[in-house]
Amino acid sequence: MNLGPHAAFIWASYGAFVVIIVLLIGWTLFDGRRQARALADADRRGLRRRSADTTHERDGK
Amino acid sequence: MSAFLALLKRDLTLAVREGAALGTALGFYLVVVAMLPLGLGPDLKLLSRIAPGILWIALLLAALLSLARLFEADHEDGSLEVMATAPLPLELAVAAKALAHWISTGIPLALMAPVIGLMLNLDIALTPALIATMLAGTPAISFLGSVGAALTLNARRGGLLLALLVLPLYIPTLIFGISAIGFAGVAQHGFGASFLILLAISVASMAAAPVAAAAALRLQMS
Amino acid sequence: MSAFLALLKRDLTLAVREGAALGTALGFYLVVVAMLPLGLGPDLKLLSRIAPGILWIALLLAALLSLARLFEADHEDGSLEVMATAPLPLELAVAAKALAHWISTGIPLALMAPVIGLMLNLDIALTPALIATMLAGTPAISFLGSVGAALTLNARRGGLLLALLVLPLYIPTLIFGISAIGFAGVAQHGFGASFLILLAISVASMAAAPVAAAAALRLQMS
Amino acid sequence: MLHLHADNLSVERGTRTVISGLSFAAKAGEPLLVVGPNGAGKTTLIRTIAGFIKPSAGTIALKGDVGDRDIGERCHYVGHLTGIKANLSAAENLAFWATFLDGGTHDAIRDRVEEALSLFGLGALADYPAGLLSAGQKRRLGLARLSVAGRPIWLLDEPTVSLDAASTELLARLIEEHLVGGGLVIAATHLPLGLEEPVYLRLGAQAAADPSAEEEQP
Amino acid sequence: MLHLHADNLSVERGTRTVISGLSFAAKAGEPLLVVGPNGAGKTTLIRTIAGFIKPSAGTIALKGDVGDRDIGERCHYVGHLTGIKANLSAAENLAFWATFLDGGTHDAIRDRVEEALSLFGLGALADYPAGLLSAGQKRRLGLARLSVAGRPIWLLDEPTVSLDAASTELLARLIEEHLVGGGLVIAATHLPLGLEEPVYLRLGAQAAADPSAEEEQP
Amino acid sequence: MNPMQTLTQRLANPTRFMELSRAVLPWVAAGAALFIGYAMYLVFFVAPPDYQQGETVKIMYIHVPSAWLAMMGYAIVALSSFGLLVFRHPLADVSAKAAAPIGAAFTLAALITGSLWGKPMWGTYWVWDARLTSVLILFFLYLGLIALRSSLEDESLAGKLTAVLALVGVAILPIIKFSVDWWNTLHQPSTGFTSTVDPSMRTPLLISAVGFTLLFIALHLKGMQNEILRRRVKALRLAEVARGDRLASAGAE
Ligand code: HEM
Ligand SMILES: Nc1ncnc2c1ncn2[C@@H]1O[C@H](COP(=O)(O)OP(=O)(O)OP(=O)(O)O)[C@@H](O)[C@H]1O
Ligand SMILES: Nc1ncnc2c1ncn2[C@@H]1O[C@H](COP(=O)(O)OP(=O)(O)OP(=O)(O)O)[C@@H](O)[C@H]1O
Ligand SMILES: [Mg+2]
Ligand SMILES: [Mg+2]
Repeated sequence: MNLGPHAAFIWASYGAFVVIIVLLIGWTLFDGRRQARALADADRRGLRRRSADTTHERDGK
Repeated sequence: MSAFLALLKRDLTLAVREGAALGTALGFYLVVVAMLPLGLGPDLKLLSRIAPGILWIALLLAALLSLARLFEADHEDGSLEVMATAPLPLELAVAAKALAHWISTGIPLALMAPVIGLMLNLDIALTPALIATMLAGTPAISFLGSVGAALTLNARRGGLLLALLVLPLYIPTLIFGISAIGFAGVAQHGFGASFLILLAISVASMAAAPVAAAAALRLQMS
Repeated sequence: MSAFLALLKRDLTLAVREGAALGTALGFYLVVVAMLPLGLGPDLKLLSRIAPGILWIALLLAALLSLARLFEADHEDGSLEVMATAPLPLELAVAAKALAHWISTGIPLALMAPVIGLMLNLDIALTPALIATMLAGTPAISFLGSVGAALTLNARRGGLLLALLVLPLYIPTLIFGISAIGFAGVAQHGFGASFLILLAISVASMAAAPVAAAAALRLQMS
Repeated sequence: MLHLHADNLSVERGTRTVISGLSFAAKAGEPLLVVGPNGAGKTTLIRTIAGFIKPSAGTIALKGDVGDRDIGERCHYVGHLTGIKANLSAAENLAFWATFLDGGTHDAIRDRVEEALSLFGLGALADYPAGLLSAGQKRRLGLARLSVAGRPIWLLDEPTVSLDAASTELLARLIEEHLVGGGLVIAATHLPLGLEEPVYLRLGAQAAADPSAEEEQP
Repeated sequence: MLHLHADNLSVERGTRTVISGLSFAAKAGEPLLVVGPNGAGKTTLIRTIAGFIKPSAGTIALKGDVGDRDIGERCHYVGHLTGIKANLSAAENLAFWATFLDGGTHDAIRDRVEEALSLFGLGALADYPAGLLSAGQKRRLGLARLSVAGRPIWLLDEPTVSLDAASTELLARLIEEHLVGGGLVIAATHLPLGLEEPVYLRLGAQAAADPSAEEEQP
Repeated sequence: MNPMQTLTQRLANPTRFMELSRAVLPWVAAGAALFIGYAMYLVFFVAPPDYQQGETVKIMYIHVPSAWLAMMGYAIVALSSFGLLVFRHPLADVSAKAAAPIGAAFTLAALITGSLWGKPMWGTYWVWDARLTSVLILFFLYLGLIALRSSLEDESLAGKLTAVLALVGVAILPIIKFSVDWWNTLHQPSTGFTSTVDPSMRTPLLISAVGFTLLFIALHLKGMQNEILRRRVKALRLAEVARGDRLASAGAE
């Protein structure tokens, strides 16, 4: 492919564009994983806690 | 005396009694402008050429940073809440405060500009044009800035954030302020057009900004 | 890990987690520089000539305003008092905080400068010199600024007053920073001399500023 | 005669519902005292009535001889903060609020201000910068606002904080005068205020669940 | 054994002399509780001992097996503020203070932090940003600092504020352990703290003038 | 019940939104990949060079979609802000928050690709004309939105104040759009690509624009999902902290 005298500018702009888009997609996916993991963790703790709660209350009564 | 005037008078009285605020703003203006020849080298021709632009930008910064506390005192001591339950709409109360800021800070800064301009070898013939454009443009600075001050009332990082939010809004004022001065050196009629646009921007922001600022304040009282 | 490193690490971690602080400083830098061509007119030759000076002054302002909160959080939540009773002298704690500010704000601002310089049509050949001088000069900005931040800890009107106090202290850094860049365009050996002076200023302020800042902090704890 | 009706009111703060399904009525002439433990939502309720906070459900309506102005503009809100400027004299502070809230000629305002200041025992301090006043004196100056501008509804949030016994007594008299004149008073408080026949509105889970709490409260 | 002696101490705040001619001694093993009405100067005294305030007259001296470090560096000062960063997790907060105040290897610090967190009932919340904790939990995290770094002198200013009964009990046990280990504790407080044989230091004009006040105080 | 209302109500409910968006997202993402891939094939192997600009016209196929999406992003932020302030729509804040960084990224992309196109075309990376300056201001507005939101402690207040700022800034959109017509500048005027541009270049451009718009939508949906999850995690953690407090005090009694 011959991009003429200004090939460097074309490659640079496509390169910069790809970097921005890849960062954006990558960060969004990473954030999604992170939140899903945190939610799973919070749910697990919540369940454990709640069951701990009930035993605690039963013990108390 | 109407409620609007009462508030205007109170803020002006406070500005006079707490004179340090104006002093700090003027000092900042002076220091920032004085740093320029140090940064650019003492080329008088260059300096006098860029003087109007520098004077405008430094004025924007000084006015802006002094706006950071526009609502803070009234917020901290509860006056803002009383104002919100007064017959005068909060929008007009905001307008009175912004107007007081213009009178107590905008006008002195505009009047000081030619004096400070001497350090930049500003062409003395430009003094009337400089003062006129600055007086016409500074109301927009106070009023648009009041929106930023209201938005950042509870924010950490006051000054920097305020500048980031508000400086972009100042760009039209800056452009027409400078172009008016530029014309003043050459043709009187170009000056007139830019000057009128500057006035129009000020009037428009006097009408629109209080609405947004009052909305931001109301949100923060809830 | 020593106490000094622990504090440095904590402040850097906080800077990363509260990333918006750096973002705000970079945004401010960008906005202030972008206003200049609007104020001076789009004369590319003129712009590229004054670019280094403008980049330096805007960097001073951005770094300075971001310094306003250097001790504020630690003061408000009581950390400062605990630090004052630690084996590490308060002077070194101040130094660790100023160093963290330099790493988290000074370095990114210095690295951004050439990119922002593109808007001012800065000569790309100057990039290495610009970055080198800024990296050498910004420690002085963080350390001298820490004195101002300590002095204005309890003052209202944070930003403006801080700038008024500290900007004059920045003048030597500014002068030698710019002269180094000026030489970089012409003669390598002039650059070396200015650059060394710049480094000397930074080292001197790293030694002296923490003493003054710690004294100011101690006074405000009593 | 003025009535204020709240119907099935719910208010959220952050993500929590602080007040839920609350209904009550306040009548002119009868002081309504809002009581309850810390964090029960007293301040929240007062600020909701004043219009600062929008309820998430329910309505607050004013009935009686009302004009078209909303509740906010027909009430005096006196919260924890006094709205006093340290760099204005006591008289200037009060004159500003009189003009701002009510208006009138210069002379009329001066007279009202003088009267209010001497009523609150601040006559001798009229020309002092308000910054020099003690906490209790500042508080009284803030309350003097009630008597320089007439408003039918008074919303008071812990009005007796930092007041000494004599001033508390004075405030009670002032409230009673206002009630006799057909006014409406809603006050959040931990103390009885010394009013004659107050109506209590109890907030907070504990107060509702535990009837014995009623004795503890004023 | 450690002794702290204050001799004829006077301290000024602004233009007032808050403490004048005060002498007292605190011995290791005996908790010294500073009591007195609001504004009596309790906080002022604690901060003077910690070295934040320079007394206008008199001396404070430490006797016993002391190195060359001054009092400030040999004490834990726990005031009204907690020194907790909202954006660090509870464990990170504590690990920072452990390193900063005492040092040690990474592993040693991790162990100490874990132990302290579970001691104060914060084990489950170790990895949460401290900003999410409630006021009482933040307070406990602040107190946990006492047990991650060893210091012979503890200066506590109203340490039980926002603590519930269980945590107050825990704090008392911690203080007693520290005393048994030869430590020195000086605490300003309005409550008895649940300690066994406290020594009281009474401040304030009323307390001094009116001996009956002694019964009222804890 | 009228169907319009049910739709709004369904969308207003974050749980329903999660279900719907989870179902839609893969299709949008796949569509984006397809269109972008096809557009890039056309750009690099089919589309001819411009008779005036030569091969540099290839930059157009990413520059113009980026510029459009920069403006569309702000429009989404502004509409969501309006929805939040006026209708108090629970998802509006989530939408505004998620759209801002994506819009900012496309604005940055438009600025960078434009600059790199400007050097060969105009001889400089940057000129201070109305179009370029107004896009730069748009970028500043995005930065301001993000900075303001992140410097307020109270999240719901932060959302509302940011919405006020977004509505104040909305004047920038017409300025960008018409700046080329109001002031003569170096920059290409908006043509709408209906008449002047040759179809051999118009088709790839349109396909590329559709592809990146789908990408924007996919990222926006995913970002909104992430934000909803984040809020749930925070609510759960707060609940756990509160429960810990209650247990502690119950244990003490
Ligand atoms: C940093 C510099 C630049 C910026 C910020 C910029 C910004 C924009 C924007 C916002 C649009 C969308 C206009 C609309 O839809 O109304 C646009 C379109 C366009 N730009 Fe740029 N641009 C830049 C540089 C350039 C350069 C150097 C060229 C080519 C010489 C160029 C050519 C175009 C073309 C052909 C369009 C499509 C116009 C149309 O809508 O018909 N741009 N640009
Ligand atoms: N801005 C806010 N955001 C979130 N929660 C809040 C806010 N303001 C108050 N709250 C919470 O709402 C509840 C009620 O607070 P409110 O101030 O109305 O209580 P109160 O009855 O006035 O208490 P007090 O007797 O202490 O004055 C409290 O749990 C408080 O923490
Ligand atoms: N920085 C200061 N400047 C001037 N006066 C001060 C200052 N700090 C405290 N004071 C005054 O010193 C006196 C003692 O204050 P201190 O805080 O020591 O009292 P305290 O015994 O701790 O009271 P409390 O029980 O309310 O905590 C008070 O009258 C207070 O007003
Ligand atoms: Mg309350
Ligand atoms: Mg105290």
